[in-house]
Amino acid sequence: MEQSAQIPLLQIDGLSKRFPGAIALADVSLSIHAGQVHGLVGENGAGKSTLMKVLAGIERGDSGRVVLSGKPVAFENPADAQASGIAMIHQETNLVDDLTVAENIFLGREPTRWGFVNRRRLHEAARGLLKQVDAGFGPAVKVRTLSIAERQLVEIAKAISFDARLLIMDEPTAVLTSHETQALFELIGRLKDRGVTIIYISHLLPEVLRLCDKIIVMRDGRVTTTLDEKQVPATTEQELAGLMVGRPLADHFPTRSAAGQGHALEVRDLSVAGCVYNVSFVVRRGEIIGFAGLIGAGRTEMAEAIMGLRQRSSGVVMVDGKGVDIRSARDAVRAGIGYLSEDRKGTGLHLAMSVAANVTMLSLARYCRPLIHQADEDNATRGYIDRLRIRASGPRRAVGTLSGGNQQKVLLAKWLEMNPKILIVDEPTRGVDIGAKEEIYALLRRLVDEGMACMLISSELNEVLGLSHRVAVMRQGRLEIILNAADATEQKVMHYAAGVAVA
Amino acid sequence: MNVPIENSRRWDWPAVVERLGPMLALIVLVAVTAVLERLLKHESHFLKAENIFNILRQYSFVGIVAVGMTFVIISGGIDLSVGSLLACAGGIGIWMMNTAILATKLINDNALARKEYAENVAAGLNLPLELPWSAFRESLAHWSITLHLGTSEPAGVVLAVLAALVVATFAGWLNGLLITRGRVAPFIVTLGGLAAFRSIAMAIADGGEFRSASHDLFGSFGAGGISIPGQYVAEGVPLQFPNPTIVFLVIALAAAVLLRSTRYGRYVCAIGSNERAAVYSAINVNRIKSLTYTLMGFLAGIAGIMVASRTTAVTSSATGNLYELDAIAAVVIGGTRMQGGSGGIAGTVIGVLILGVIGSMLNFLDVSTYLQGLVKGVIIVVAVLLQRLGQKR
Amino acid sequence: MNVPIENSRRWDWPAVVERLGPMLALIVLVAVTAVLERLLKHESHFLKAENIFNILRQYSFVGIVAVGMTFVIISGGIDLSVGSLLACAGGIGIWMMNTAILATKLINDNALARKEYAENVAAGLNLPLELPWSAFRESLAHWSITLHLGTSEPAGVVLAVLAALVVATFAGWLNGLLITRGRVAPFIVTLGGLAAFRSIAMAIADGGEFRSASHDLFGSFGAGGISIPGQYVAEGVPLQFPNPTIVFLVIALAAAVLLRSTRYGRYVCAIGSNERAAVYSAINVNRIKSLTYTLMGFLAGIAGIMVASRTTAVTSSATGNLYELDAIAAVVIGGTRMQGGSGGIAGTVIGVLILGVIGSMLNFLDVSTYLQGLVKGVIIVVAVLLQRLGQKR
Amino acid sequence: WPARQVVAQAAPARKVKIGVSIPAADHGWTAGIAWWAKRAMVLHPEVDWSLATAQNPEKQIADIEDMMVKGVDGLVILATESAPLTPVAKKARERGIHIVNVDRGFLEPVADVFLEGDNKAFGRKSAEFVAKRMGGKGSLVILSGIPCTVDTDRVTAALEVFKRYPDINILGQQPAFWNREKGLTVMQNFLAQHKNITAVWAQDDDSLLGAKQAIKESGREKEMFIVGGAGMKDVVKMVMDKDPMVPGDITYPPSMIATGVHLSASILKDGKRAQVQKFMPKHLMIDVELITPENAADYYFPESVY
Ligand SMILES: Nc1ncnc2c1ncn2[C@@H]1O[C@H](COP(=O)(O)OP(=O)(O)OP(=O)(O)O)[C@@H](O)[C@H]1O
Ligand SMILES: Nc1ncnc2c1ncn2[C@@H]1O[C@H](COP(=O)(O)OP(=O)(O)OP(=O)(O)O)[C@@H](O)[C@H]1O
Ligand SMILES: [Mg+2]
Ligand SMILES: [Mg+2]
Repeated sequence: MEQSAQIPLLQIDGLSKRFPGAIALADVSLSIHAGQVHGLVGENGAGKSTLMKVLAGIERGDSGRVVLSGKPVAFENPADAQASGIAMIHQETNLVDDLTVAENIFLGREPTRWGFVNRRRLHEAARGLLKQVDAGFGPAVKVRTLSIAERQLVEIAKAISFDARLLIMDEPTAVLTSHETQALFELIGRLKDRGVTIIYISHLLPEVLRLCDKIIVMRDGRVTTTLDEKQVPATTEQELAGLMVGRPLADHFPTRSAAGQGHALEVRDLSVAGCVYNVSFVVRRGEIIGFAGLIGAGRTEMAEAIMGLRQRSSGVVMVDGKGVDIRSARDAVRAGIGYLSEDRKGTGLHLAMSVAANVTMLSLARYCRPLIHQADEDNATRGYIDRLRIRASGPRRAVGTLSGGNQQKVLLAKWLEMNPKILIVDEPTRGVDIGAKEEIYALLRRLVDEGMACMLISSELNEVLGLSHRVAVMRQGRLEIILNAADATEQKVMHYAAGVAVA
Repeated sequence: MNVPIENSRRWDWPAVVERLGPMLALIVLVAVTAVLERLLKHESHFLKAENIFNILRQYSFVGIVAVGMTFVIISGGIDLSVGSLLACAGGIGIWMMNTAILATKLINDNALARKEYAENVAAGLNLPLELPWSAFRESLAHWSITLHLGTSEPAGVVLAVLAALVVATFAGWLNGLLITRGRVAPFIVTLGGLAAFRSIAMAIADGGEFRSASHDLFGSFGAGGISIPGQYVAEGVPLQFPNPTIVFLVIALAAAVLLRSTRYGRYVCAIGSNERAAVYSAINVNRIKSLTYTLMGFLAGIAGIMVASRTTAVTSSATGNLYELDAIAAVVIGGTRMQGGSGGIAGTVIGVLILGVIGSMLNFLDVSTYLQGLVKGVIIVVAVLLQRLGQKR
Repeated sequence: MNVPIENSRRWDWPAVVERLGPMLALIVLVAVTAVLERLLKHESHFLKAENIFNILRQYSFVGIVAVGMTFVIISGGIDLSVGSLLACAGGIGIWMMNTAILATKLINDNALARKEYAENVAAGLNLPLELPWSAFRESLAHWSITLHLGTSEPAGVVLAVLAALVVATFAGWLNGLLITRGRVAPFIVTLGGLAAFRSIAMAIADGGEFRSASHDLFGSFGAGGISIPGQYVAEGVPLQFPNPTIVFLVIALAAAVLLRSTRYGRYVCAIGSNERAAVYSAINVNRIKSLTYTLMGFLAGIAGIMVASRTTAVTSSATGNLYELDAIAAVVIGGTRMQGGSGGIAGTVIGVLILGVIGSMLNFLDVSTYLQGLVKGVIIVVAVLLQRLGQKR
Repeated sequence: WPARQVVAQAAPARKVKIGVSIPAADHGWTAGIAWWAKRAMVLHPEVDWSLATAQNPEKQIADIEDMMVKGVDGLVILATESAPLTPVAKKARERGIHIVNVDRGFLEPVADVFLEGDNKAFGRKSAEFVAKRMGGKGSLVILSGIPCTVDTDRVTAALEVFKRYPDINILGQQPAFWNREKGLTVMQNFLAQHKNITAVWAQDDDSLLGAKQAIKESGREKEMFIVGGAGMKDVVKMVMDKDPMVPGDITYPPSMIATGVHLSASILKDGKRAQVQKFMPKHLMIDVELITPENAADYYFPESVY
């Protein structure tokens, strides 16, 4: 592996990419060495995904050249990239809802016998891969019924099924809990031993520092710093964050003030057929209650049930002590409950519509007098663009053209704009860079201090632990326990989440 | 950092082409037609104000329908029933008007028939009782007299308009109901409507025509217009800007505002671009959707009564045939996405004009009867093709 | 951990209802018709094998088209041009056949005309030369003689089939090309086709009909069938299981396999359900799509030549009118999702049968001419409505 | 025909069944057909009628097959198109079903009675009327109908006539689809194109009404006259009232279907089919007649839909 590390597997020279309304890549040059794990970090909108999309043959660079093991290449389409051994896990899961997990994994490469798809072999192969990523569902399941995290696992299984020599992972762990993340890291280890080269994009810096041999830092479409094997171990999270954002960062969990009194939200005996069983809890005003659990713990279903987005088989929801009959998201919003869903692409945003339109989607009435006053809309939106550091040329930009993390910020802005009494956030900081995370945490904190109640569903355990007054742990649709922040430790939570008896 | 982006925004070619595409197509088409007429027929009547106004009048009706269709398609749906509905509404409008205007005659006729029948019975021969007008219609006539509604011609006309609008709006609402509450694909629901509404019209008219009992007043609007001072098409006949076109343009204007700067319009786009997200955003998807189909119905009603006024008659079997296809074509030619989510009224208006020009072109260039379909089809596809190729992928 | 989930999937009622819905609708419809016929008309012809076979024969043609339409719709598209294409292909098939069979006659006729003309010229009067057959057709005739292709009747029939299939397949490929490379909405492209293909047929036939020069042989297939031993519909007339139905069922079977267990089939679903994902998976989306429209064209060609054989003629203006709507209705009634992504051939076959039963029902219950549209529309919507309501949201 | 004898004896046992199969109403005239057919049917309550309309030949074949299944004794058929309907008619005849064929003949002599309106004569006569009225010179526009065999027959016949008048200049020919709206549109375009038009050959009365309105609106009533066809009651009325723009009309009476229905009924109803048929001509040609102010009254049926 040593000598192979000498000649770069992949060489990028002066690559530039400009989109209508944005410059994604400005003269990027870097080299990727075989058999190593390269971390790629940078603020939201720095150009990471775009760079990788160019390598995967999805976008074409405007100028510059890509050299793959000595030969210059210009991929016209994903097929070319795959042919030359490059596979990519996309930031946004891109699966076919109407096909099964197995069919998705091998889409385009189905094993056939006499021209017919050989289902048996298809499923066997898929099952093997699913085991490797330690997924809790079978290959015959329709993807439509999977949760976001589960879809992510399918994406990973799919990516490794190519056994490519260069494997690109764009924020694979954003929605995974530490449990699956662990499995993924082991997998990456095995791949690395097989000499597979890996580019690993993530906003979870501890992961990056732990996992990567080299770290490439991007800003505003440029590569600003490259840390090599020797420098990486010597770098701290703080320093790396500094390199990314270009300014020093404080410890990013603001101190929590005592929760207020009075029940903002009370849930009794909530059940959803097949997903959630008899969950009961209360959220006090000015309190953040975190929900931890493994994938498929049923947290999203629970939230959706509260919002009236899923049929409840039992349970009552009470706001400010009064029972409310919530049959649809409208009822919930009318009752002052907001829900930031975990699937920004599927259920969160209108990608084809402008940032402003998305932000004011819930509060549009406020901008009508009687016609929509677009100037006001834009101003309000600009407020969020600045506050949350959303990288968008303006309020009228189509959300679909924003980078993943920036889309997530727009989604958050949309629900803050509603200013709810109770805010349920499902994976709120998914794909958001630490700089902005800081802002978001501070913001949530401030709102809570002003009396809002918040349910924080997150697969990022330290986020849950860092912010919540209390931590509820769910397992297989049941609420196992609610711990106070004081005695909620990582191990404890993980034990309950995994259902192992506490030592 | 923002500065270059703001700059590069100005050079957003695809968007530019997308916006201007239909306009360009229209201009090219007009130019080509005018030139060809000159070359082939050594004449130039095509560009005469008279002809332009003719085209405008002829396609205002499709235009009004197309405006409604724009909302439907943006919301992610489709409505195939508009042509039939238009005929049904217009027909029923005339039917009501006639019932009112002819009330007395109609009652007398039936009275006579009964008298005759009674005499026959008395005379011992039992021919069946054949009423010249159905009993239901007779009772309506009685009503319209007792309620003093429109036995006079003007009132009758008002009645016609009301009837047409009520019928059409209700039908549209019904479509909406089946699509939202019934969760049946819009294509199927409105395909059913396509068959059903015309069938109702034919059943009422016995397959024949609805003829206005009030030619002059009722007909005056659809055929009339605002005279352009000093311009004449023939001695004593002033050049007129057509009333239907005025209605069309007013509706289009209102619709544009509705679509771009009201909550309703915004929600229509939201539903069309991502329905699930709309549900999660607490939008009352069902209400917006049924509103959209109801609006479509209402506009079909307006078009219907105006067509009726234009021709002072509605042919239950033929009037409005294939309007749905013309309307949809206009919308898509105008740059609205067939899958919904984005689109605009301005484009639709241009799309309508393009269809109008094609229609008149076929005539002015004496395209042979059998080849007209070919030419029309090709031009429509090419018109859209040019727009697409204009944008790079 | 995944036990509850696997459970929650095994009892996936919506899916079950979705699968069985159309079947139920069909059964209900047949039962209701049979009962009503008994009650209202004190007869029971509807369930006679003869009638069942009639329905099967009559709707096999729509059926074949609907099979292709299933692929098109699942891929997220639509094809409005099939009805016209069917007429165009069938017509050209007959035209080619006649050219071949009548080759000698045709050449002689033209020769005579020329002779006459020459004489006229000689005699100093210059009437224009009017050929009974176009020169192009004449040269084709010459070819078919020199190449010995089908001056005999059987060979002529073969030629007809080939011609129809080639024409239709090419047309379908063209649709596909415009939709993929041209990036024009399928609705528009095929709307253009709807107008263009029929227009071509009419131009060739001068608005009239294409009549087979070979009644017995050419007609025997479409009208014939496999006799059921010992069963007679009238003395000397055996009960026959229709040939077209056999073709339809064979095609449907093949299509079902193609859709469910070949890569092509999987890719069609993938594209219809999430095109971007398909692209990322290195699927050649354009190729799959144009394949789909080409297949659609090919099947329209088969339907076309079979209709031609069934009627030994094709009416350029009427044959195949509204087939596109029937086919689409059948597909959606069969439970295929209009937005694409999922659906099945079995459902489509049932959908076709439902349409067939409705059609024949209207006749057997003597539904009044003008109300037939209403009844048909309502039944179609209700048939789908029942399925939907069966599933809880 | 042994099969026939069987039916003939079987007939009196039950009510006679007769099926009537006609084209669907897609313009005024076909609507008139349906109206007249129904009118005629109600006059024979002793017959068990069934009526079906078809928008294309395939549908009509289906209708006729259904009627055969119902075991009709007779059929009255106005074919949407000749050739496609011939095989099924043949099948019916083989089953010994009595066939009255109205207006559009089959390719083979399978009908027991064939009652036809003469489309060629329609075109010829109306064209001659127009040409004479034009005094053999001037400029003319032609409104054709729904493109189909009927239209082709009429137009070709008419064109042959006009060809014989070198001083008649045909300005243009466009399809008006036997439809009022289309007539209006097409005529407007012609008016915009041509400064003086002597006559309009509109072929159909629906088209005529549309064209007439267009001319009125352009204020050029005095310039030209129109001749339509088929004898719609309103148009007949105009002729009757000596409307200067509508000097005449030509019949193509949809009532011919009624004649067919009566024939069929009277032949079949009392089981004497074989005998009655003996005295029945196999081919009846309904002449198309010119309607002029003089004879208009005879062709005016105010209560008809057409
Ligand atoms: N399709 C597009 N059209 C226009 N602009 C785009 C498009 N895709 C990306 N951009 C712009 O390119 C820039 C880089 O986007 P990219 O997705 O590469 O950022 P990123 O580093 O992946 O950010 P994140 O960490 O949030 O994923 C952003 O400013 C984005 O707005
Ligand atoms: N529509 C559905 N039909 C059947 N099962 C479903 C459906 N939606 C979700 N599930 C299953 O319910 C379980 C709970 O999913 P959910 O997303 O709520 O888990 P979670 O705790 O939110 O995990 P995550 O970290 O992915 O959000 C998952 O296993 C998912 O597969
Ligand atoms: Mg990214
Ligand atoms: Mg979740």
